[in-house]
Amino acid sequence: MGFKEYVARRLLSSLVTFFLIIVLNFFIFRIMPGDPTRTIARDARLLPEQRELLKKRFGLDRPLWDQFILYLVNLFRGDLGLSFQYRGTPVVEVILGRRMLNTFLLMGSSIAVALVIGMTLGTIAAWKRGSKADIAAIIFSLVTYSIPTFWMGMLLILVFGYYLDWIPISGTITTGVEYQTFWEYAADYLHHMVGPMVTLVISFIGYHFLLMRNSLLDVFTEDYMLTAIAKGLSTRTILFKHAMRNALLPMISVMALEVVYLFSGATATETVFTWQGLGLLIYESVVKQDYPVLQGIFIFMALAVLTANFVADVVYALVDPRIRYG
Amino acid sequence: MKGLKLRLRVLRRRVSNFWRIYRTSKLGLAGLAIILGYVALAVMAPYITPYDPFESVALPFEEPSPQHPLGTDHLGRDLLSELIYGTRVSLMIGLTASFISVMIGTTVGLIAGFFGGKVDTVLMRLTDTFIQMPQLPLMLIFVSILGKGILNIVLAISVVAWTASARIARSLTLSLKERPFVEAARAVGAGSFQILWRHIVPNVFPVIFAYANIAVVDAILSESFLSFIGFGDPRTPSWGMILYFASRSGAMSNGFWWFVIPPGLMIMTLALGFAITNYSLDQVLNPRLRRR
Amino acid sequence: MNKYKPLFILLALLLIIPYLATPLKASPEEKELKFELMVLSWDGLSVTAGEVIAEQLKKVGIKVEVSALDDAVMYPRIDKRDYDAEEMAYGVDPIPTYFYDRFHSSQDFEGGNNAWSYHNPEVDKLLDQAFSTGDVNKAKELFHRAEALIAEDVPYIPLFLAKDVHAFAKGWKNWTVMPAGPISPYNKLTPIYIYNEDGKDTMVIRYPSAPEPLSPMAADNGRALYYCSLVYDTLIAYDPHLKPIPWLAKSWEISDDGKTITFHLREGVKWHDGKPLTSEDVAFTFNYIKEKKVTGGIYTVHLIRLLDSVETPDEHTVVVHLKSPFPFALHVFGYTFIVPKHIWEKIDEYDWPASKAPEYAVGSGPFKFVKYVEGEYLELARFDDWWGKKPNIKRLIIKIIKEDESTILQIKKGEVTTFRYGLMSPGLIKAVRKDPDLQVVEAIDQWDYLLAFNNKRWPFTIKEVRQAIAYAIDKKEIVKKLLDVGIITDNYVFEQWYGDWANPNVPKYEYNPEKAKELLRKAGFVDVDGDGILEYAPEKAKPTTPSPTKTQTVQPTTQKPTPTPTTTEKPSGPDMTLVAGVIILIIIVLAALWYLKKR
Amino acid sequence: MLLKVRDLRVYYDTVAGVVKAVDGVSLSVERGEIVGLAGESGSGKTTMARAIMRLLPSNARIVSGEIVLDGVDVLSLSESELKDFRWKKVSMVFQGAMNALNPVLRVGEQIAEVLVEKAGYDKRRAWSRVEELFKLVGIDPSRTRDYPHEFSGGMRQRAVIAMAIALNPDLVIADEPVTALDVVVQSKILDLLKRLRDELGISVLLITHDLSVIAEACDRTAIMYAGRIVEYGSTEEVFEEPLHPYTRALISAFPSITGERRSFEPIKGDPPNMLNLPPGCAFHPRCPKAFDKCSKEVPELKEVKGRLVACHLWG
Repeated sequence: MGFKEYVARRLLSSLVTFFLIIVLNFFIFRIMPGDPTRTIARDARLLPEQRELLKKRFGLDRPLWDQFILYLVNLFRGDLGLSFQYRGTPVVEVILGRRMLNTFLLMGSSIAVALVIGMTLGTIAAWKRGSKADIAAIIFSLVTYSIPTFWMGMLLILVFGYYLDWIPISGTITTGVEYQTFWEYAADYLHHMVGPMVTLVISFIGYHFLLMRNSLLDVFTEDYMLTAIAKGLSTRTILFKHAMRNALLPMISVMALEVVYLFSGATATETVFTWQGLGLLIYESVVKQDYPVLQGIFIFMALAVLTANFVADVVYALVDPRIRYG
Repeated sequence: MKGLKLRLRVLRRRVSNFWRIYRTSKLGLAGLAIILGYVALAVMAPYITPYDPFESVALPFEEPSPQHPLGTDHLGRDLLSELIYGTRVSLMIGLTASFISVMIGTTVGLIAGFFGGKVDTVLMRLTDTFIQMPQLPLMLIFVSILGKGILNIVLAISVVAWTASARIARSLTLSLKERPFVEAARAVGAGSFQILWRHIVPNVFPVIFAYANIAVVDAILSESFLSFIGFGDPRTPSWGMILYFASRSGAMSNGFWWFVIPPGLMIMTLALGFAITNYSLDQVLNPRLRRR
Repeated sequence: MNKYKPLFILLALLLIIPYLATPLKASPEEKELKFELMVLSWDGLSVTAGEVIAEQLKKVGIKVEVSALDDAVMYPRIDKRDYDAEEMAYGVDPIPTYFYDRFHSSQDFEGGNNAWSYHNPEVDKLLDQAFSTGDVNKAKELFHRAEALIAEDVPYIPLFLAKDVHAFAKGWKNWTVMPAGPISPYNKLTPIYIYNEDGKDTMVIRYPSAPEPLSPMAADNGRALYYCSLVYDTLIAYDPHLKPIPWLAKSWEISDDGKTITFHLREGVKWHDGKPLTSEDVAFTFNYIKEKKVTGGIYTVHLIRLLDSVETPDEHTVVVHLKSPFPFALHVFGYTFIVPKHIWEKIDEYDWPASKAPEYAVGSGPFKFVKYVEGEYLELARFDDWWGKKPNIKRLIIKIIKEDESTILQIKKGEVTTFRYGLMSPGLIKAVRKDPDLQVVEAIDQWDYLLAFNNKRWPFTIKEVRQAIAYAIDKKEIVKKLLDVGIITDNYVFEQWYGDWANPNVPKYEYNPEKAKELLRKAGFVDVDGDGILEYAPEKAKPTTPSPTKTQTVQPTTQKPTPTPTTTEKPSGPDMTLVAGVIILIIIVLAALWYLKKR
Repeated sequence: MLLKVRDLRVYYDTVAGVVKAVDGVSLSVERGEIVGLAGESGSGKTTMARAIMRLLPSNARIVSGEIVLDGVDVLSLSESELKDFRWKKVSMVFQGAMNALNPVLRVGEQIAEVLVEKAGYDKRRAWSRVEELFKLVGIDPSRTRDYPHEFSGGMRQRAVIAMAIALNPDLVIADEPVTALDVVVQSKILDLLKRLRDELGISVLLITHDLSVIAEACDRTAIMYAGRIVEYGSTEEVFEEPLHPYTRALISAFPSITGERRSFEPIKGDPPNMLNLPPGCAFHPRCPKAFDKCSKEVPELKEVKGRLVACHLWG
């Protein structure tokens, strides 16, 4: 089987999975009990005719089978229905607007920073295995892994947001400011991002560190590493040419996994900092039982998972010569 | 009787073997000590708590004093007592949720690995998709479907977190399937179920349970967050719930550090205990790492 | 290695035992006087009050199991009348239309507001009459008679009206306090008169979540309605005592039969886009609501029901014809957001998305829509061509901050002026009250907390039980425990809101536990097994007329560490955690050993 | 004399206790000679090889002894001197050539990098040298840009040998070079080693548990048991007339490489527990000829009939 065929097969299986998820997604949210009109308009006094019109507006008046067909047809037209909590706003608009961007920027930069720091620390620790620095780094990373993220965020807000007044307490931008230039806007935005980003970086670092360290230690036990040392190569060559390339292979799937976070947001951090991203949207939709939005996010997440997986598979096949025909 | 004696002897040897290796890991000992400390705290809770954590014993929001070392909460309940009782809830949820998730995962992994073929493909496709889904949003969605409350939190955590153990169980099963003793059993004519039950299950579970430690960490942290954002049961004081109340009652604006800091530290330390143990077990049990 | 399988199974079984051993609900003893009390988990007042009630009722021998539930669980149970008792807040409007919704038997359908299944033909008759007359005085009299009957029946126990506690940042002055507080959809005065001593001209109001839907026809929550009250005008407004005052309409007349209302509009009123506002716009608004059966707004449900036709004899006169008289018709039509015909003619779906706001959000109110930064803030600017007194502030920003804590920190820093909803948590109230950097405003809120019974379910089918509970509850203690954030009320129509609509002579149930016990004994409840909880045993209750000494031993046993009864989810007793914890530890260790052995 | 090891002791600290993997070994290798080092697994052969290259794992310590290679005192080299020493003076063909090559790097690259980094070749010359080396060990030179997984087992082993001789070292340590290969490939590889010895004049220390390999390729043979050398002499003599009972047992436990059927009997008893060696001669519990002294005194390595033997039988 050639490379192209391999890619095609992976693509096909991703599509099949996606279809399964779409079906699952529809029915999971129909299990929900209760009259949806009560969640759409929170008024018990609604007249029957008002109720009927509401149902019609949200497509809930048809039989389940019809609803399913409609859902599929609309899905392929990129229509995910209307949000309950933001009455009349299409779900796609709710998800893909500013919130997506906020999450993207926050998660993207936090993950990138955490990856760089975590991997560098991990490499150093693995190379100096057993040293004091290594043990200190391990303990540090285990501690960061164990801190409840939301709690850390609360403390950061209190100390750095209120007492020291270094970071803004909530939001992504200062309210009601007219920005003269784009750079002013960007600076304000980044200033607001500091708090949530620090929280996220700290919560991610430990994981990346341990992963990189373990991955490298695994590689170090391989015979070819002994060969490389026996060959009297420089430490740099050994570490970066021989060890890193092999250790990075398992990191590819980790990175693929983290791409998904770009579409799910960080609920804990976003809630605490009122960072209007997808994580906060999920929380609010759960609280307000906004099923159309939850459905939409579910689909986006699944799509992200499958795409990331697919890309990871392809990258893997390109980077690792052994599994091209896997 | 004789068989039992023999078994006990073997067991003792294994325990001492394991212990000899494990005790060389100072970190591992520390982790174990933390966990045991918390278990002791949970067990002793009724005897060491100064007050009934469910009843208001003073005015709300009292500052720390000799009577109430950590002050009182919004209902005038003794916070120290609540914190100690919270150990039970958090520990219980952590252990139960990870236990259930590991059970589900192992079952799926065993079936997929052992029967292979279409079953394997379908189950693993499912697992692979779920394993990459961000867990917290999924849990939130599940809680929204199941309703709130401690029991549903446990369920949501278990339902979401089973994938990792499914993966491990599957790969273990696959390698065990090729082992000589399984082939021997097959040759003798043992049925699939018998092989699965007698030869594979006993070998898969131990490893899986060693892995369960990290599942406990995740479960504890997830529970605390879900409770914190108000999906818990207000009448069951877990640490996350205490933080929820703290946040609801303006503990930070009031400067009630005793309402905010201790529960967070408790969560962190307990999670750390399991995380350290997991790490050390990994070091001790992973022969690849030990070799160097 | 399969030699150890039995051991393994044994361990697994051991692990299950603690779960099986947890006492599930004790076998339901029909006769015991106990019930489940649902409280709303995220509402601190509801939970706290529930706890206190449980303690108080325990003292008279009634066992209360408090379950704190989320609204997603609680509301459907209430809708289906599948509950024993519940305690939480219900909302009230400036007009007491809820009086009909809560007590008329026709409202006892699934989801109806007569959640307690209260049926009293006499009350039904009085309510029917009161709500179909145009004569306000007659309506009031009927109200009084109905309320007296209801208070005698005690379908639920009114506990207290929450206080609306608002904190303002330093330097802000001159807000208007009225029922529902300084920042509410009924309060059009605060944003006009408020000013800052230091010359700040931007007021920032915090919302806990987005103000959507922005459409005045779809606005169905307090946040959206408040926004609409700023951008859109209504024909009338409310003064601090909730009396109607002229607004867009400078005067009005109601015909004697109560079926025609004539509004005389102010002249020279302009829309935000500069076009003049005429009676056409008002007529269009009413007809649009009726045709589209819109669900937003405050009284639209009544408007759709009542509206027969609208006439516009001239540009500044609107004549509304009703299908039937209604004592609050003025409010229904007067407090409806008026929208511009020239824009809404083109709008088909009245619940348009926020992205359409720049084109659609045109009103005639004192503030105009500037922009909405999704999820961040909504900016309004003073409308300088407004017909009334120019507001002191130039800009009004609605900022979204999820956490209460963050909000208070930002008010302290002066970044935020105040918030939309009054504080609901005693802790936060305590925090703002004692903070010298904040100015605290306390008013009566629109939330009335009540202890409701499912009148169809035993023991609440017995009137004496309901009355006994009313006597056994010490509302003063509840409010004290709530750090004084409630105003005790005994009325079903609140005097604090509605003045003389309330009956000043309703039967009151002063705290009297002895009387409660007496009533319960009369109803046939006596403590048979001596556990402090009464059982239904009419044959034992009757013969011994002097109250049995057992009722004296009802004193709660506080020395036992047993917590108050709770739901089954709570792990009870030390052994469960112990056994499970230890076993799981053992399993982990064993697992490691097995693993090791394999190497 | 090229390599001289004197009284080398290497101990491992493990959680279970101290393992005396190499316990007083002396060994010498002449230029242009192939010396075999044989023994059961766990007898300390690999530790010996690693010690010569100073490649011991972190929990190993060299307790005593001296290793001199071409006049260089190996044990006193600093880290940077070691880098220079390795591969130029002594190179290694690792056990299981399958894993000795980095799977994500091209085979040629793995040889070329040594040339570039250690012999100062520029890239192009290095690659053409790699092609030469491929020719020398008998691989199609056009395959230098393949990945390891594209090679067969024999080819990989040849590539590893090519890598080992890239810098013309004085000594090549071959640790089980042919183990996982089939017999035909085995003898081809052994022939290659012999040919390289003849053509390039390098010495080879060939470590194996397979006596037939030794018989086929080695000039002299050392037999190790439990961290000690028990017999050392010319291959012919050792095979012809094994003096140590262990050597004898070892030889009779192996079918002859020539296919001649011999009495085939495995060595009785279990291999020694390295954590807890028996006192005296470590072999005595399994030795058919053991007597009192064997369990009390450790036999010295003494010259008997022109070779070295450590056995009380010859005391």
